[in-house]
Amino acid sequence: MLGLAETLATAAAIFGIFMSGCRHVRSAIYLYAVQTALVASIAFVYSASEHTGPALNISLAVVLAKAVGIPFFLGWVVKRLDVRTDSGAFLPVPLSMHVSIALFATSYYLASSLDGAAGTFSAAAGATASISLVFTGLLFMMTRRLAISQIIGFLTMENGIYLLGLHETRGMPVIVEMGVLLDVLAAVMIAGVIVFRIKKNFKHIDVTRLTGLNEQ
Amino acid sequence: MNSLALLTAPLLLWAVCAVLVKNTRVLGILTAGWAWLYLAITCTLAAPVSLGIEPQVTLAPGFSIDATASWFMMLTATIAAGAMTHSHFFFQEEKLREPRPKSTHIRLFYACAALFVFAMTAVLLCDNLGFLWISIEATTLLSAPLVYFSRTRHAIEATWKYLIICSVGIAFALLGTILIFASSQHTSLSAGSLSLQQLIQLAPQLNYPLFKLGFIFCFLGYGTKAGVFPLHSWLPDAHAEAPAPASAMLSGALLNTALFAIWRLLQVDSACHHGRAAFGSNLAIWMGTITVVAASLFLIRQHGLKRLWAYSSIENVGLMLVAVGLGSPGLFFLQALNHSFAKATLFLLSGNIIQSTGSKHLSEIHGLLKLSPMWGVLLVAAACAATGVPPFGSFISEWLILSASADTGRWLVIFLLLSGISLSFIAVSIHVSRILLGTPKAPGSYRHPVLGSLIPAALMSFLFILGLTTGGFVSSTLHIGGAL
Amino acid sequence: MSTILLWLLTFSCLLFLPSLTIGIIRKTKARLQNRVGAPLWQHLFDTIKLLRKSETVSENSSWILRVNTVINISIMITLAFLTPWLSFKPATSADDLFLLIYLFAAIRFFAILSSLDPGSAFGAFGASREATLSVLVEPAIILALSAVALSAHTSNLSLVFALTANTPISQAPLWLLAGAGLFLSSLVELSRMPVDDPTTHLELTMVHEAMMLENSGPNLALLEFSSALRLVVLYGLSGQCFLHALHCIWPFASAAGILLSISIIFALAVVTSLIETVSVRLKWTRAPEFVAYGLTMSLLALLVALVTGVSS
Amino acid sequence: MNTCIDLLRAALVLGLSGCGLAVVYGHRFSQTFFSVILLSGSVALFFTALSGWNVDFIWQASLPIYFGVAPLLIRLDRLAALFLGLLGAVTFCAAIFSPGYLKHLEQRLNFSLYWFSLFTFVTSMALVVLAANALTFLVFWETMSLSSAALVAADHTSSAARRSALIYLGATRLATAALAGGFLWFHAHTGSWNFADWHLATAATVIPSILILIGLSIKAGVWPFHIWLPYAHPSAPTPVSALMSGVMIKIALYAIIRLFLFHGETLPAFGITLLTIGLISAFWGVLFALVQHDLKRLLAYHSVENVGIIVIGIGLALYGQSQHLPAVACLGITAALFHCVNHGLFKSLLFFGAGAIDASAHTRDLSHLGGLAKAMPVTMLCFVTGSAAICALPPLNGFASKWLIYQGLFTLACQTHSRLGAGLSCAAVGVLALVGGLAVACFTKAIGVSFLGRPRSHEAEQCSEAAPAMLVAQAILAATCVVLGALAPAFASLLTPLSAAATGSLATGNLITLPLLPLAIILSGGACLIYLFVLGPLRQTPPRVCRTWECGFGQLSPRMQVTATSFAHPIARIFKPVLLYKTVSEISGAHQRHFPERIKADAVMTSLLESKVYLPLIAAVRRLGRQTTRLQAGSIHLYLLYMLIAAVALLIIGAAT
Repeated sequence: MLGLAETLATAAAIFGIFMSGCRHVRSAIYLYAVQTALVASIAFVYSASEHTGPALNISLAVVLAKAVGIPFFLGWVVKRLDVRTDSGAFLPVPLSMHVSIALFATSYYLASSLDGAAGTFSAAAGATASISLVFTGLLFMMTRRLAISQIIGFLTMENGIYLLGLHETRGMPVIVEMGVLLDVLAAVMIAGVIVFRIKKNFKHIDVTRLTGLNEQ
Repeated sequence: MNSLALLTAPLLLWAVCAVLVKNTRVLGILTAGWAWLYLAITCTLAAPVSLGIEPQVTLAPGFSIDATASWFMMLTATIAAGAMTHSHFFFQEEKLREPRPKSTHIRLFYACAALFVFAMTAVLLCDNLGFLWISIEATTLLSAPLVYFSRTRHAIEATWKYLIICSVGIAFALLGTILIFASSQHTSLSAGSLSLQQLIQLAPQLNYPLFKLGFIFCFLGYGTKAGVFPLHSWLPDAHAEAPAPASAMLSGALLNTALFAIWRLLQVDSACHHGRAAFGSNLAIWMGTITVVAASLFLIRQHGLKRLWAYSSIENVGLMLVAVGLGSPGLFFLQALNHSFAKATLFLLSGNIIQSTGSKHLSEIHGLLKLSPMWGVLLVAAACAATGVPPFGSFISEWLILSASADTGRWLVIFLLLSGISLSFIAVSIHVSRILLGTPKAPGSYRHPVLGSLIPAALMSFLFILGLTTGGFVSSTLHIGGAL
Repeated sequence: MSTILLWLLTFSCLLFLPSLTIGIIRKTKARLQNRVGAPLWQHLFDTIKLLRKSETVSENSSWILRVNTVINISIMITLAFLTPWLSFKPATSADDLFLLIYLFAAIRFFAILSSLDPGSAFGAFGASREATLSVLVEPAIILALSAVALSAHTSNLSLVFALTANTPISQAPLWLLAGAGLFLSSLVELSRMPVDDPTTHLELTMVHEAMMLENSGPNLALLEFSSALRLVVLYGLSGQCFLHALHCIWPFASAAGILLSISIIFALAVVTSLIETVSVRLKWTRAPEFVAYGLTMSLLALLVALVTGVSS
Repeated sequence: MNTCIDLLRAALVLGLSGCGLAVVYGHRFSQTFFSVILLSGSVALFFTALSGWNVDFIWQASLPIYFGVAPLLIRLDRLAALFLGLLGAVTFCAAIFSPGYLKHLEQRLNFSLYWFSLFTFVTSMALVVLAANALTFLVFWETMSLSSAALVAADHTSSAARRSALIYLGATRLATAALAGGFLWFHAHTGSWNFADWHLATAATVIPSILILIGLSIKAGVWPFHIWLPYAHPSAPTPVSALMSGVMIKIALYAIIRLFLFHGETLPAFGITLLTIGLISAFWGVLFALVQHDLKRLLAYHSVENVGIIVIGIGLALYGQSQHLPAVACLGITAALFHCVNHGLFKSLLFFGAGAIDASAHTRDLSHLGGLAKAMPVTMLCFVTGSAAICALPPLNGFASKWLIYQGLFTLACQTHSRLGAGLSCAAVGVLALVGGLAVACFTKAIGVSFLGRPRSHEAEQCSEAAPAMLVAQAILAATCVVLGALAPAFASLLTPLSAAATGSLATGNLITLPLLPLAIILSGGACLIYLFVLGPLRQTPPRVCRTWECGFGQLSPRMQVTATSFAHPIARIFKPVLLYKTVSEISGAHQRHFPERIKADAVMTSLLESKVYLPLIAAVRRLGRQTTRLQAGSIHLYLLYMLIAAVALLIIGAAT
């Protein structure tokens, strides 16, 4: 069963890498949804296989909220704002995908060294995948133009962290888990509202052009 | 459970009021009332603890008031009460200007402010790293609408940056929390724990490399929230674009709570070391020092009035972080107390000045001493208090921090701190003298409402009295001698 | 009893020597230039005549004019009593090196003020030059005197210049150098030839004379007398140094000092007239160079004093 | 003892109530009202000093007043009493001077702020003098600095005053930082905040001693830290300049004396350093004073000179102490203390004179003054007295203290076995003589150009004598200068116990052996007699009044008079390498050979220290600031990158440790 969890995690990381190479916003959201679903299914796997894992209902909530609710919401936002593609700001899109692959490799290295430090990882693959997801999310945030992409990047990071939590601790206390989920949801909602505001005031949601506040 | 209800009731009622009451004038007065009531309740609950009558008050499982938290609770409540009272005058004045703020915006502001105070209090109360994380994330989410209040382009930009950068930071903190949780699973408590008390007890058994990793990530996350250089980038934008009462709360209360989180973590870290020079405290001291120096350099070339105070806040955060790193809650609180009051005054006054002169650029404000001497004098006094000049208490708290560093032989830190403090004083005095002195540009259309200076004056006079008595009264109460 | 006698002798020297020395300088100069020259006592006659004349005062001048004169003369007379410019002057506790220097400075202070008083550009330029020269000369004089004082371990000049029985011959260079430094500096201080020409009639180039341009009658008489007195005092001081140099080489009885100390002033007066005959006035911008020679002598004297003094 | 405490309490209460009243009624009550409070406060202070001369009392404030780690600790001993007395005396005269002077500033000053700051300033100065531990000292030191900075900026509509205040604030903050560093170090090493437990300038405490010395030197205006002084003093209203120059910078010197001198062993290097720096200060100050044409700026540079002289005295004392030459140490410290008092008196007198001119002629620029002797004879008399005193002309007080310095140097040269000490002291004698000559040149210039000759401008022509109260203030100070000069031996023997305490030796009796009083009587008596019998009223023929001799060129005009610049030109030319002095002339119609239309000549002087050291330093800091602010470029992607970098850096650090 553990082998299954690691396979799923690696798949999630690979979907993350695909996402970072995705020019279309909508496809990125789909890929995010798939990736989240994979992460959530790992929670299922753990809760099914071990007693220490998160409760089933939590995993269900996570799946519902993250893999279904948020993509729907984002999709709606994208539709309303009528944005289609995000061409990337500092890194051409294909190249950012290659950087993600490089980061995956780095994650593998980091995970194995962490493994030595922590000595708790059943295998390096899960940690690799989760660190890779964090990196990919951060890279996505740093290289994309659109505000909506930054939200997606943030959510990807969040996924990575969640995955790491799953791998490492077999789930946090229930109430903490719920709180985290609630916070993430609220963050996405508020960010969505502000994205609308940006569109209204600036006529675009390109954050590379939001440089009015500086010290020059 | 009763006292928890007592504590949360005014805040929730306040939020409910904001949703229900349509008339913003009435709402403003009501809000101020709730805020003061909240302050009164906080004081009755927290004072016994802070005076050492009771060791701890447990409100709910995982939520309790200990000594340090009790001081910060009262501070937060005071700043909130002051800011909310002032915001009534502020919005009344704001309504005379174009574009007039909509009443729904003001109501949203009040509602979020109530919940924001709630979240900040939660940070101080909780004994659980998970809840700590949740509360801090909540403060970000609830204060974002405050920053966003004026809906101008700059406000939106600032909100976006605030939200995204703090969220990323907080994500790091989550990572750190998970790692700490993992490290606690290597102890006799194999299920792991996030409770601070348990972590401190278990400290010697923790898997230290993992804990250290977690600590670093938490430090990054909460440091972002506190505005530690180079994670501070959101801070000047958010503080400058938020309406004055919100800036006062962000600077006077929120930064303290973020640092408070770091302080909680450091307790665990130093427990791991049995008081030896711990990694965490060294990290905090050095990051604090770097922050002070960087902020003082930022202060040299400033254009915006509120941005100036924002960088000054960063400088003070650096100092507080050093105090935290030195492991002295008394010092940390003393610095926070002085800074919060001074900075709240400065932001509230700056709001008034910006309203009256119609400009937030330093280069366009002149001769304040002629326009309204009262504000001018208050501004100077508050700037002095913020930069550590006697007779204000910040002088003594800064001196205590330096002295504590000297006693541990950190001369490089002292050198850097002294240069940073001096440089920032010089920079601030250059900017303040430009605003204050000289001939005003257009005194004709200038309005300076008397009520606008009520809260700043009250805060400053409190700070002044505090400054004269800091050493004696306050430090004996805070057991600073013992903490050093 | 003998002290009173010595004081009387000093007083009479103070009254008559200045005019006589000026007379000697003028007479020698005239003879060297193949002229007959005025009588030896002409300066005294002039002074008495001026004292009886009426006075012309500039409309711009203030009370400084009078204050300068009276302070100048009273300080100069006091100085003449305090400075051991004659071997036989009885010692007092006020014969202090630094007091003397600053009394000279006081004279200069008021002299400069009084020449600025009438608002005349000539007087003012004289004053400016006087100030410049004094800035340069004051260190030279003080260092020369300190050098000799250092060797005696006291700053009371009467004690320094007291002729003691066995002075080592090794001290001769010190006294010689100090004397030379003092003499060269006095030439500048007194606005004599290489720096200033006391007989010039071109107001633009004058230093000392320009400063007295607006004084007349008794005012002028007192100032002239004061500057003559200054001349003998300074010559007397450098003369004392030479005397001591002589004493180091060839010890003589202190009784001889009375005569020698007066005659050496006359000798220096002759040297002055010689210099004034063979040399021309230096260009103003080169005057500091001449002062530098005086300063060099003083510094050398000090060096000698330090080397010999510290080792002893 | 009790009277002393009562008086001190009265003085402090008066000072604080002055602060309070000024805040509330500053613009309603007249200047005279506040001056009277200041006056009574200063009287109380002065008598505190007098009655405190023979007591040594320590007082610690009771609880809520506490500075965190140390109590408010006050100690009134003889040394403090001396400086307290000086403060009282100068404040007394400033209070008399103020109402008349402030009249011409009525439109420009905010009196609430002015009086508040002034009362704070004076009170905090008194408390700095009394401070017995580092925290008390530092708190009131900061208060003193800030209130004086506020006073410098009092005339805040002028941009020059604002700039001066900022320069001053910057300098003073750096001073505080240096002091703080030194104090912290001492506390870390001795575990005590009390000055009495500290031993500065010993081999074990070189670095903190240097830090403290730097901090105090900045405030005292010692070369090379004197940069703020010529800016701050001219900009402040005159009573403030008098207090700042006369007392405040003395307080920094007082601290040097207190901290460095009153405990046995010291390193000779400190003495040598102070001696050298004092010499450079004296020379540098007077040289720059010479080429100034703003009267108050000129006086400010003279403060640098006089501070240098005092520092020479302190250096002598330190060196004497370290070489076990009690006579030298005794002379040095007496000279330093005496000169502190003297400079306090005559410098405030001179500032009052400059202020009276400013109030009457509305300018301090020497090129617009002239001929004030007729309009302001009393002011002139006082100014001349002050100038004579600062030029150390006997028998005034300046001479007495300078004589002590000379004697100290001379004794050192005679007694020391170190060739360095002997050589340095001889060089010092020469440099001091040079400084004396320059001072004479400078003050004759100042008096000559402002008071003598003919008026150079319409304002100068319209001048009238200052108000009687202003004259009284000046006359008191002038009389004090004369009396203190004539009675110098007695005053010096008053100081002997102090110097004995510092050097640890027995009192050496009378230090000033010169009969200054008889000298003064003889000089003045002789002058009077000569005036009466030769020049004055007893003559039959009154003097004939006519035009100034113009060499037959026709009527002289005021413009033909020598200016301040041209008077100083020959000397400035000699010291060209230090002053970077050059003349700039502008000739229109130069092609017409001998008949140009208009010639304009001016002298330009740049301060080497300012242009080569301080400005580049400030520029470097500003550049650093600009580079730092570039970080805040506004791009959120960049900010995220910073976070990533910070994360990576912290992880690396975490892995490394």
